[in-house]
Amino acid sequence: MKLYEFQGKALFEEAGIPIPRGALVTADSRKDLFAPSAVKAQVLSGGRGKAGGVLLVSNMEEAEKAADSILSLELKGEKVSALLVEEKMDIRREYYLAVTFDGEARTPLFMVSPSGGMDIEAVADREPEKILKLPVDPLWGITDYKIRAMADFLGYEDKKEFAAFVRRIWKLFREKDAVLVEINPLVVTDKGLVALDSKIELDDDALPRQKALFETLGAEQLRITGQEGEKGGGTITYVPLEGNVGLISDGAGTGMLTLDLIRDMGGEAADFCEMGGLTSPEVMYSALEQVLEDKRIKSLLVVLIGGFNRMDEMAEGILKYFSDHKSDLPVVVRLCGTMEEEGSRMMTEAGYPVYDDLRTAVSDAVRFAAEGE
Amino acid sequence: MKLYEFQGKALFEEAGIPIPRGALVTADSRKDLFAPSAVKAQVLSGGRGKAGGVLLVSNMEEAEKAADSILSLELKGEKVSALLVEEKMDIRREYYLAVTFDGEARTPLFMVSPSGGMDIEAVADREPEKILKLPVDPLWGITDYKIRAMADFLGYEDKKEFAAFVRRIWKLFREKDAVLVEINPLVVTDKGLVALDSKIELDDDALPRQKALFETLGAEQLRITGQEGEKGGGTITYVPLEGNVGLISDGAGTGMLTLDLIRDMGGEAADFCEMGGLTSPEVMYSALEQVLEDKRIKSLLVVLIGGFNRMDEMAEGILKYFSDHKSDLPVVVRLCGTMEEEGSRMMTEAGYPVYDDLRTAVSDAVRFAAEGE
Amino acid sequence: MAILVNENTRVIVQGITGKSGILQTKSLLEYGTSVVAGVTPGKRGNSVEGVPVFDSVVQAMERCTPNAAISFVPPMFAKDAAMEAMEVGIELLVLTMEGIPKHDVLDILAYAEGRNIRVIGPGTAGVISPGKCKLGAHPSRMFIPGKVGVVSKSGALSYEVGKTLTDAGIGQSTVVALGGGPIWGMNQRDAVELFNDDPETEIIVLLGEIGGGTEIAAAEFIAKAVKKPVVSLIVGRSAPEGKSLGHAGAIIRGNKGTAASKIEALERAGVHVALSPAQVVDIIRKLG
Amino acid sequence: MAILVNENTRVIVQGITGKSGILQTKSLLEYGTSVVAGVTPGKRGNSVEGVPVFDSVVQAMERCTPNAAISFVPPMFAKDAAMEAMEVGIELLVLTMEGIPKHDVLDILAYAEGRNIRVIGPGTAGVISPGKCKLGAHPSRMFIPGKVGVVSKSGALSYEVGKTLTDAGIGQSTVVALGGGPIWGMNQRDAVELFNDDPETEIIVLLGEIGGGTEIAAAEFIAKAVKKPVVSLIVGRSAPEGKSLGHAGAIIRGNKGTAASKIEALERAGVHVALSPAQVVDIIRKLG
Repeated sequence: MKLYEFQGKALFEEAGIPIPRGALVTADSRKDLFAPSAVKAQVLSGGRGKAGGVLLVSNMEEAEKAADSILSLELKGEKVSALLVEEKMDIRREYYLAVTFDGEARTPLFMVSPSGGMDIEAVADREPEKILKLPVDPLWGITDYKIRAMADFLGYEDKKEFAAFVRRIWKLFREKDAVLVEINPLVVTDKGLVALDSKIELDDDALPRQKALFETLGAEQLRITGQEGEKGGGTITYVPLEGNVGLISDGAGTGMLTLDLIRDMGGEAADFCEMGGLTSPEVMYSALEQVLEDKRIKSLLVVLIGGFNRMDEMAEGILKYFSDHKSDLPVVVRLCGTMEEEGSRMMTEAGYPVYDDLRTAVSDAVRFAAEGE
Repeated sequence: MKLYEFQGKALFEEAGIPIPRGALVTADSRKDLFAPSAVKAQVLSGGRGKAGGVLLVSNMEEAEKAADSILSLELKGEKVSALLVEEKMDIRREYYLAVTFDGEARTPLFMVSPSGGMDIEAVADREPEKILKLPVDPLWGITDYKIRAMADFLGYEDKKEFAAFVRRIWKLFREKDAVLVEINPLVVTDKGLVALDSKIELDDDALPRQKALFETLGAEQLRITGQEGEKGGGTITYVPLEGNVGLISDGAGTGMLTLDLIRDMGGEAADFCEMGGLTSPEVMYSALEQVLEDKRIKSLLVVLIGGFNRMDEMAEGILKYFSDHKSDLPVVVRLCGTMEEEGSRMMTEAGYPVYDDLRTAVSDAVRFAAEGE
Repeated sequence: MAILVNENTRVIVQGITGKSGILQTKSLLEYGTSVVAGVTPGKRGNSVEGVPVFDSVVQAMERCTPNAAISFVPPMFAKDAAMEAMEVGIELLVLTMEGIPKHDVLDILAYAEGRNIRVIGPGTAGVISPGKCKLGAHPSRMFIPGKVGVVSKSGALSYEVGKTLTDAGIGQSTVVALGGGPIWGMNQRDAVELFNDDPETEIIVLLGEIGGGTEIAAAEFIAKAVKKPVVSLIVGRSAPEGKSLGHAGAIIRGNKGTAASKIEALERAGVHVALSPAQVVDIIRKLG
Repeated sequence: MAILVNENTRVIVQGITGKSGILQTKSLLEYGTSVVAGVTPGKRGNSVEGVPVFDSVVQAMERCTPNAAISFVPPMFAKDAAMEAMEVGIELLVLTMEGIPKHDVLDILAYAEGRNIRVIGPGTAGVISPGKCKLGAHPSRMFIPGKVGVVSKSGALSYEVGKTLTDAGIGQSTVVALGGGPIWGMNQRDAVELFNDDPETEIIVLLGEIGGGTEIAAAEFIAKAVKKPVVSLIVGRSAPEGKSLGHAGAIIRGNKGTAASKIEALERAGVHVALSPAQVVDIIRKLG
């Protein structure tokens, strides 16, 4: 679950991490607007600054105008419905600080850079030496010597303050089951370090043990911005593409292989849709609903190879869908693996041919799609 | 630092560990005495129950009498100056639960027994199968499966309550730098688990980072009981013995070796006194003060073999002491190791012979002592 | 020999009394895997398909001395169960579940690291040494004993290639699926190293996909240390840039992790790169 | 060869700019120990007795590739410094300081456990392989090269016996002091095992004391696995029961940990038990 800036900052405040004094303003309630201030669009996507989503104002008149302007924006498809209005800070330097994890190295990872306030991916590309990456043993926790290395890298003098700051970030990262806590910029003011921005993403897989937190944040997102944060964690991945062969697979690896084979055979997939590891008739049904919403599709290719996944359940989902939604679309189902006899029998009895060889299935699906155009 | 029961219970309460409702009563202030209740002597030693240090009372009259009686006790040399008065509990079962560390296994250790309320060392001796010992990885923390194993061993039904209880004990153990948290008995009542007793010892080595806690507890001990808890952590170990050879060494190993050699040569040490690893002239001076308080001593044997320890500093301490305290006592100093030339020179110039061979030194010290009788 | 699992593997099933646990235990036993014990807290004394059930891995260890574990424990309890197996001395852990909280996965892998404990997954289809031991969800008919070692991040892709090899009469020493999650234990390089040291494996098949850099790391290791022929298939060549295709690792960032960059690194390391499972078969036939 | 330290040991001194750090660095260098770097946060660019000082072990590792560390870091910072050395890949850690908080010691040892990192101490005098490398506080003149391996919990006792051997012309392969704290890393059994595997060591001297059970564990190991002659001296025979004599381990509980019970176990294991350092010499002379 991605959090809005104001939500991240509320978590910061609770954790003792300094933030600017601020207030939330919505289209319905502007009573807390103040000036001079920074007026900031609350959206989940990045790059709002360049798109006019952050304005500095000196008086209330400017503040009202800024609020009007930003509340009318749509940033990368997100309508702005809330603003965070914050005191202006006397900024001396801007750092970047984040903690996330490095999946390939299998470890939590701190990243700091003295080039804060900028697009950090651009810094990573062009000046990688300006980013210090420090893995952390999750059981041991962040060590003093790594904190010192970060402070030295940034050139920040007050080591004690910096250490306390970093330890609080680490604690928040662990205790709230965050997968990302990013502060860009982390600013140096005359009063010390202040988190001027906040980008937090929580681990959806941790929902069961963070229920209260997720519910509170989710309800807040709905109430204030009219939309919830993006959620991962669902089993179905759906990515719309440009072609006319509707594709569903029960694994990302075979899905990508099929995508390649479709193109190799002169076709184009209309989508990439995979259902994840352990699925069910209901998931199969939902996948079909999702994929077949796309009316450009001229043939449907379902590629199944069951391990934990049961082919009888997949057949059940497919047959249920097509009994609920009559369709003339050519349907190519490659079905093998766990409970394949039962699955094949069900499909065949219902009049759907079943393929065992992937190449033949792809070839037929591509041909049917071409014929349908 | 050993804590009194009432202090341990205050830490329990802060940590969310259930304790009986209670009040502290001193000789000066009995206003909080109540009945029916259990009136309990606050002492650092064990075995107070058998010695009349715990009395159950039904009414205020009995309570006053019990207070009089217990406040007049001296238990294993400790004068009772404070009482913990607690509500009587409806006890169904008595368990033993402790967490400490096993130095040889290099790991924290939980111990539970269904035979609570008794002398646990006797249980360990006679029915070791009635104690379950579970080591804990300190970086990982106490695991659910070990908590389940404990609950199963005790036969306690409410696993959730038990798990929360144990996790709080573990957290207290870690966060307060305890070396022992012991509850004997941990009682099962109709309201669930209650810590009926508390025995906590904090790590004196952790004082610098637990300063506020140590100061608060120390001041409380002084104010209420008139004495502070026992403290380890000092560098000097002093154990009075029965003989007439005063012994000081700069290491426990050589100290014990010398003790053996003294007896092998027909003498008896008056004490065992060792100064620990890295010492100083001041520590040497204090050790002499401590040892030479014993007027039975007929000769003094100082056994030094310096590694981290500097022999010039040891000589400085010895000479300073004997310049402040004139004495006719035969003094045998075995001095070798780091800075031995300088140390020897200082001693010799001041008229003290210096030994290099331990056996000769012991032999002379034993002979001088015998001659002095 | 084979790698990771063989005829001497003694398996404990964690979470044996759940729906997946029962179903998969049946499938493992049917394959001939030596499932010696199962664990579900509170279910001691029961049995599943004839396998004795214990309350804890400690109890199971005392009586049945397993040396590998496969876990079907629900995600929120997976970390504790993994620690239980690791502390008791289990040296191979197959974590089948998806959805384990990330911090729990990080903790499990941090503990395993450096202790010689191999963790496969989470979110893995597991590992099979055909004819000897199956410790995963592999459909049996798709695998036959032989001399080709296969490693794949994706489980389904490992079945697909296994099936194609088997249909062509080419047997496998061991087929390992590493799991598709954003954090996982054993990686391609580790598996290639094991295959390289396994006398029974003559040809190594490395299945990869777009995103991340683990195939590049494997290529570097192959260039340096592997003498056996390696055949590789990288899927996702036709994937759109910057989109996640299911596996969280499969996001193209700049030039990093594209199929093209991986294929180039592999070819530079002397690896035979195929464009489809059928081509994998063709190359192996030529090599053989 | 010798054990733990030899001519190939490259030492980093942690806490090098403190009083003990400076003094001991001088002493190590005088002995000929290869001290390649020192660390004190914030002191990068300085040098101590010609040894370059760095802010962190990482920096020192990059430039000087040490493989062993001796720490004089103050107790409250000792845990962090130990982790720094261990994470960077140092495989032998000598913790000289007393007074490290117990939970910190437990954490250090839990991390080292199973990672092949040897921790000696805390509260140890360290280790010396005479003529090759000194990584501790040993007075040099008390040790000469030879074939007797000595292990002791107490530092001073290891000097005492080293001195007695040296005065008698008997040299040592390595002399290890384990530290007298209530929790410590390497124990007698570990050291005996290393001596047993060391071709340069022909006789093992095991110095023990009352309290605890580590000498018993060593005796069991000796009975099972050690072919070389072992000579033992257990001090504290004349200690009063139930009193702590400095080393926290040295408390007699029931029959456990008495000198008599240890001597009995050692004799049963075929160990030659001496009653004084002089007798150790006598026995070794007879053996030689």
